[in-house]
Amino acid sequence: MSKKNMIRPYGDTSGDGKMQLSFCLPVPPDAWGKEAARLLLKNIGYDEIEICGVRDLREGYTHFIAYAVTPAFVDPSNIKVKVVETPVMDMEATDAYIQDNIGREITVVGACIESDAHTVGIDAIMNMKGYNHRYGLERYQGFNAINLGAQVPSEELLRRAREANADVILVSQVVTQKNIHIKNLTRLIELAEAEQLRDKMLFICGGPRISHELAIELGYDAGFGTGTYSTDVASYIAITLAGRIVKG
Amino acid sequence: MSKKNMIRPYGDTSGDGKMQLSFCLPVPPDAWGKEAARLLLKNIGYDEIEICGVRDLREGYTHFIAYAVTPAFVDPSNIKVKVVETPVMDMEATDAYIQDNIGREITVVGACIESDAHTVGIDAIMNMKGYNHRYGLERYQGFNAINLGAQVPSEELLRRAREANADVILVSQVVTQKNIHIKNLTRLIELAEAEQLRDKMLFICGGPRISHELAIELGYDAGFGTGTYSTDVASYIAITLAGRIVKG
Amino acid sequence: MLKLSLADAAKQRARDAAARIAGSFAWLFDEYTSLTIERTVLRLMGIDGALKDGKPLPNVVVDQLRAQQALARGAAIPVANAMLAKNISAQSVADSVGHGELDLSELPKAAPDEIFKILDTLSDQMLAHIAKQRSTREQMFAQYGPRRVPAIYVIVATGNIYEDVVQARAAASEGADIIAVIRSTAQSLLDYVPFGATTVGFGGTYATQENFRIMRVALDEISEQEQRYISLTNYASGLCMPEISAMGAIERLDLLLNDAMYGILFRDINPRRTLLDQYFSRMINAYAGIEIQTGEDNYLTTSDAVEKAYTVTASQLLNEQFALLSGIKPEKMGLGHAHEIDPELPNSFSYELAHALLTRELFPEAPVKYMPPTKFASGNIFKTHLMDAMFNFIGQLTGQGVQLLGMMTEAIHTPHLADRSLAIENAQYIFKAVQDLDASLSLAPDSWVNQRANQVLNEAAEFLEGVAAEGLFAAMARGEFADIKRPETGGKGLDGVFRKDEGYFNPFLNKLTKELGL
Amino acid sequence: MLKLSLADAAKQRARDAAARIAGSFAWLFDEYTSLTIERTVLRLMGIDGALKDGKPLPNVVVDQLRAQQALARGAAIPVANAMLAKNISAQSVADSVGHGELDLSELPKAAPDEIFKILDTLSDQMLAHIAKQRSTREQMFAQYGPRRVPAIYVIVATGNIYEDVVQARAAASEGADIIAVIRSTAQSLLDYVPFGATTVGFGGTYATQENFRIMRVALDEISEQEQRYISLTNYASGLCMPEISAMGAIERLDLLLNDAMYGILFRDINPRRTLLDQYFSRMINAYAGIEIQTGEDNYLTTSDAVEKAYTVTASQLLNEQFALLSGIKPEKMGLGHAHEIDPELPNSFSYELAHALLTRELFPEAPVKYMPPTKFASGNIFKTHLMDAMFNFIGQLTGQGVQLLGMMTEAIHTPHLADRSLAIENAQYIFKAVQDLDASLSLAPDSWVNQRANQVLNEAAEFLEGVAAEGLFAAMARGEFADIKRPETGGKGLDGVFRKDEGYFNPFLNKLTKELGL
Ligand code: B12
Ligand code: B12
Ligand SMILES: Cc1ncc(COP(=O)(O)O)c(C=O)c1O
Ligand SMILES: Cc1ncc(COP(=O)(O)O)c(C=O)c1O
Repeated sequence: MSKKNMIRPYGDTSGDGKMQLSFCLPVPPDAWGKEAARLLLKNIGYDEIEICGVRDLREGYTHFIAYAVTPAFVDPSNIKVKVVETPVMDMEATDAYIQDNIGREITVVGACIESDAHTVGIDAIMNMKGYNHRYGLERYQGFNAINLGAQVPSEELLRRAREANADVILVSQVVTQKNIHIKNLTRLIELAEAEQLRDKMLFICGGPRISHELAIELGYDAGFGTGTYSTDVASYIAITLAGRIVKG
Repeated sequence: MSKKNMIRPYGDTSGDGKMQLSFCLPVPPDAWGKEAARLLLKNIGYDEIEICGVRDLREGYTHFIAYAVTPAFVDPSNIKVKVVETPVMDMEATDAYIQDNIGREITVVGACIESDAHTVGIDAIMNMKGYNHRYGLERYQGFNAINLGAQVPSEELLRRAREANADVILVSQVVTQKNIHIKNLTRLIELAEAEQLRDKMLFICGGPRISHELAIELGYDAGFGTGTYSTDVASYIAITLAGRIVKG
Repeated sequence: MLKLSLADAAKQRARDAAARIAGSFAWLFDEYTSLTIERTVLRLMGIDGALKDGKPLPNVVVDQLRAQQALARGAAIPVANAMLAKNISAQSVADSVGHGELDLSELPKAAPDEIFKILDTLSDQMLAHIAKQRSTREQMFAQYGPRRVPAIYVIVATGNIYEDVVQARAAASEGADIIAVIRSTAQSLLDYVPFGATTVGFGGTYATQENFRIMRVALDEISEQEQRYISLTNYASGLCMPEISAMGAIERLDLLLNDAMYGILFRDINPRRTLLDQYFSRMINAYAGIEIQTGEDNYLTTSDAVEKAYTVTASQLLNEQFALLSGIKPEKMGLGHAHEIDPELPNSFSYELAHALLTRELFPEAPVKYMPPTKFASGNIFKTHLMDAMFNFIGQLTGQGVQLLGMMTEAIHTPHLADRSLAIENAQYIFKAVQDLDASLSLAPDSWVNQRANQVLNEAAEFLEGVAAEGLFAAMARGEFADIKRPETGGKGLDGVFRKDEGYFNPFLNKLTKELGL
Repeated sequence: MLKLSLADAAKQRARDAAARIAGSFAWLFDEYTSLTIERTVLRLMGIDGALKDGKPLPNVVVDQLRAQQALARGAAIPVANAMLAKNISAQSVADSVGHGELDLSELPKAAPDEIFKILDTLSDQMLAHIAKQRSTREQMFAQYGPRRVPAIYVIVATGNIYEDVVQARAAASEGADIIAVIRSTAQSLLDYVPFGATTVGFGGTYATQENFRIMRVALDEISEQEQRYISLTNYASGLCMPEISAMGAIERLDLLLNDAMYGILFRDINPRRTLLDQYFSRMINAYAGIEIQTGEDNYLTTSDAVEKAYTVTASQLLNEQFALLSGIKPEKMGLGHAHEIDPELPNSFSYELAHALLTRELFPEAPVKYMPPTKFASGNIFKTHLMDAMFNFIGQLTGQGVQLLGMMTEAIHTPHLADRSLAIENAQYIFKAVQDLDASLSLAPDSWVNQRANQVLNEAAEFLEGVAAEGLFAAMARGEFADIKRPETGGKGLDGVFRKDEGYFNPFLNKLTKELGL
């Protein structure tokens, strides 16, 4: 396979493969430690390794800063991305779309679940005032938006959604240390399945480390990451629900 | 082989393998481009890849900042370092050592060779005033130090060294783009061999990208990198020449 | 020197309103107690440990008393009674209750003077221990010299106390003055303090007395090595404010995050519960010489830092007045503020300068705690590193008390070892570069910076006067603070607040009131 | 506003001494010419191209004349004579000489007035072209608006002009105002200008007319796309100063590195040669509206930035006076200085502030060129990024004309695409953050910063007075500048300097002298 069309890192000459790295090793900040750093990069597969920064972190650790060349490349024909594919409409258009295609208010219940208290993200999507000059769902005529806020147990979220006869559940997860977000999101879906709610509603999750791909993997209908606007979510919901109504 | 004693990167949990990376790819700053970045890191062999920064560099390029986990490690028993092994003495001790063991002045001729004009490094070693409170070789009683300065053709350096009946040649190389330093240093040694000077003098090179190991590889007696002081070089010269005199 | 000219009248108006607000809670502080206050009493009496299932003995004992409706007199008397009846230590009483071997309500009642005597002895012992920790700290500062200004404050948050120790030692050797062990997510909401050394936390490490001890030992070692006293801090917020203060006092923590209103607003803890708990918690801190730090930064991580700048000032003034009521001296009030302005805003540095100077000048004796950029920290570590540099610049230029260093990976993960080291390098470089710059500069009369500071002060005064008129709880219920509505009887932990009856006795509350001259 | 109070007397003393020094070279400027000056004349007459072996035709022609001892009248007359004799263009004359088909000494001598007429026409044509380039630039600035202050200046240095174009376009789109194509190592020392598009250079790309053209086309495209005029710059230093100025004038470069003494001190080029070449080179720049930039930064990359701060001031004053002699207006004098203080030095920022203000106030109309930290840049990219931020801070705070952005990889390699982008991000963030800060601040009377600036000014005045008394060449020979000894007759290129004879004629020198009102 010719390397010509392959994607490779670029420093200052096409395809030169240059990368910057930084890492810490449990070695002393001396020639021996530096050689350990070089060998590590060699073992990873790098060439032309230049360890340019060596910082003593004390307690037997050293920080290395390096530039090196990777022989690796990416075949562009292997790049497949799962992204939300519905077009994005502004608030007025979405409201009109809902009126035309659904003909009633869509009820959305949202929350930061379990131990997560980072509400800024979900508020950006749901609250009246929105985010970066896009109003949140509360402001839409086509949405009945119920924001339960922070640290809502999964059970409670499902209970409130059932009570409200919700069409959509929005879940936010921001803390990801030790993959706690995966655990929480999985648990919510399992509970929903047990309660036979899973197929009655759209399940949408979001947060800075959430991708659409991950969401699908975890059994959600869609996932939204950093930089999402209410418009993205509202359009997705409206179009997807309209599709289901037509089909269902 | 147990991984227990292996050296692995450390973020916040022993052996977690965490590394920071940054690189630029000829891809757009969108989901497709981000996936290309992720695949590149995957192809290099990383796990738990988190592309956290995506910066549009324009003209079809994107800069990625990432954290990822490498499964690679270094076996400490494989770490071999070639370093200058002579002990380091201060100026007074070196002068006394020369008097006791050599009994005459050592003549040293130094230069930045070929197109290189970065004299600060060699000046730090040779000039009277020295560097970071260590006087340069000119100040030593045991040395006759001749600093030819910048951009000295290799031929001229050898000629001057021959004229001065030098014991030692000091060469500095700072510019390394496209490995020009390797070319220049190799050429100097080849000329010296052709002129049968190689074995008559110590050949020492230095510069920020020079290591003792590289110097040996290129046929030099020793190499000195970033952070070298005159004391390192002076001690090395005195002790090595004394050894040769005893032997020779 | 950079000096604002602040309108004296506005300062006075704002401070008066805050004093009126804080002063209106005598009914709560005098007539109520809470579960955690009673558990604190037990801890101070020497009760520690936990059941196999992790339930701490102070909880076990207090819960038994509560179940028996025997808590209105406080936990001290029943436990002292049991000690006399069984002739055993307070710890043994708790152990027996824990093993289900002792029912505190079924014991004969000892003579009151015997009970008071034993409580007097126990409380003297504990207060002596705390006083000793306090003087140990003072001696160490005297020996090694005072903290730098601003002090370099870094967090460790691996979730594992033993990894935390490695990271803390490294940071202290590199120049950190204060180590904060961040708590595991949502510990605030636990109505107990976990027990023992812990190795699994999320986004932080559990605050436990044993963890406090392990870290204190490690830092004492480094203090000696570096000939610099390394301070330790943790969080006394949430449902266990006074218990954590007590643990901190016992284990010689030097500072504690301890905000009068944080729990209400940012943790949805009941307003009465929070104000009551903070009152006792701060008395302990005052006696232990623990510097409190308040959480005004939280207003700005949620709301806009320019528009809502006055909420920081208002909260600082309230925290000051509540702290004074608990006997905390101005020089131990680490009032908070934060560098949270959008980096895209033109003149973000000038805004920050105005706000930072305002805080310094309103509270000249306070070791103000300055929080780094977090909200606008992004996955672009290089940019975040620069934002932290601007923050460090202002910290040194305006002489903040404590600089809570920002990390370039703020938006990504809790700090790796190298992240923290780079943060310290950043601060050390900037602090040195602008070391005495302040002395060369002055603020132009009628300068934008001065006008901005006065504007924020005025907004704060107006806001506080409104709250004073309406009542703090009413204002909170209406969402006047941080745009969050917190009704007086909502939130977690209200059922842990109850009226004291006439026979209520809390030896520590009484002695501290006296010792602190309240 | 941050404003120094500088002692007027010291300013005057320093400037007078510099004027005396620069004024003492009339003998050199009037009576001598050099190889590169004559090659410049040929280039301006329209001769370009090179032999197969790379030797440029201007060199071929001048070398033939020189070998025939026919250069003392200048190259213009013999070439014009050949044009008349053969009835061909100047280029064809050069081509024929290059092919060995023409011996200039063997041609019949045409009538002087015919020679002068043809030279008059040729020089008018070229000056008209240059004037047109100048007005194109002026129109574009008028249309798109002026450059920001400080302007964002970045380097490209891949060694390959086509990669340079990619990097330059990207940088300009991100916000760069000025693109500098760094020259390949040691091009300074070539006594010719390479020809054609080049793809192999070390640490930079060869300065050739074709490379200039390629880059100018690319930047004109981006200027239109961004609706912002993107300036282009290169280096007119070394052994070909006037040739590069001529090429820059022809291809509409907007700025040129062009220092009166850099070649002497930092390239070991003969002192007479350098001063003579810079004189003519700067006249071309003046006429072309090219902003010159001087290389005072080089003093500080070699010597200590605090101890030798005065050498920067002294050199700026000399560059100013030499530039005035060549007809350059103050608003086109990009006098240099640099942020090269050891970051370990306490108050490094205050030192820089003093030095930066001094330069601004001594040369209020000059678009001062401010160079970034390089010497103390280390392999620690994170630290270097911060040093660059402090540099950007001072650049904006003191309103420098051109901010030559530092790159975090300064100590490692010539910039990668991402390095440059991060540098621009750094500058844009800091510039915006401290946008109007200057307006709020003033300098305390008797402040350290003010004292430091006056100290440096005094040292410079004293130094220049010493040099004026001793003579510039004598002072250089004694190593008074940059601690390097440069004897008047040492260094490279002296044999390329020769006396004009009576019949010497240089149509451009004459016309420029007139046009510039010298
Ligand atoms: C603000 C903040 C807080 C505030 C939260 C206030 C509030 N009301 O939300 C406070 C101070 C309370 C806080 C506390 C803590 N925090 Co915090 N915090 C942050 C901070 C600074 C910003 C987060 C933020 O608001 N971003 C802005 C919003 C708009 O972006 P977003 O959340 O990504 O949301 C967008 C998208 O992701 C998406 N989205 C998000 N959710 C959803 C949901 C749906 C359905 C959809 C469609 C889209 C969507 O759309 C949004 C708009 O575009 C980050 C650091 C950082 N700069 O990112 C740390 C950070 C998230 N916090 C962190 C931690 C660890 C904590 C604590 C656990 C620390 C501790 N031990 O005390 C506590 C506990 C909180 C808890 N129990 O969850 C870590 C998480 C580490 C990790 N990866 O696991 C971070 C990264 C900081 C760090 N480096 O340590 N924090
Ligand atoms: C100062 C400097 C200059 C000055 C040099 C002045 C002078 N008289 O030396 C000037 C302005 C002239 C200059 C010019 C150029 N420079 Co320059 N310069 C630097 C700079 C900023 C510092 C170098 C320095 O002085 N370091 C301090 C000394 C003390 O350290 P050192 O050299 O490493 O020396 C120590 C050790 O290495 C060792 N050592 C060194 N030599 C020897 C020899 C012996 C025998 C021994 C024992 C030890 C020894 O001991 C020394 C003391 O500890 C670096 C960037 C940086 N921060 O490193 C760029 C840098 C080296 N320059 C660079 C370039 C490209 C150039 C130019 C080619 C640019 C151009 N195209 O115009 C020109 C051309 C110069 C030329 N022909 O060589 C690049 C090199 C890139 C690369 N890796 O190839 C750098 C890295 C900048 C960059 N990022 O682009 N430069
Ligand atoms: C006052 C205060 N307490 C505690 C915390 C820590 O959060 P948690 O309530 O989860 O312990 C913070 C964090 O911002 C705080 O500001
Ligand atoms: C005035 C001046 N000219 C030219 C250069 C470039 O170096 P060279 O002389 O190798 O072209 C510099 C670099 O610092 C400079 O300052």
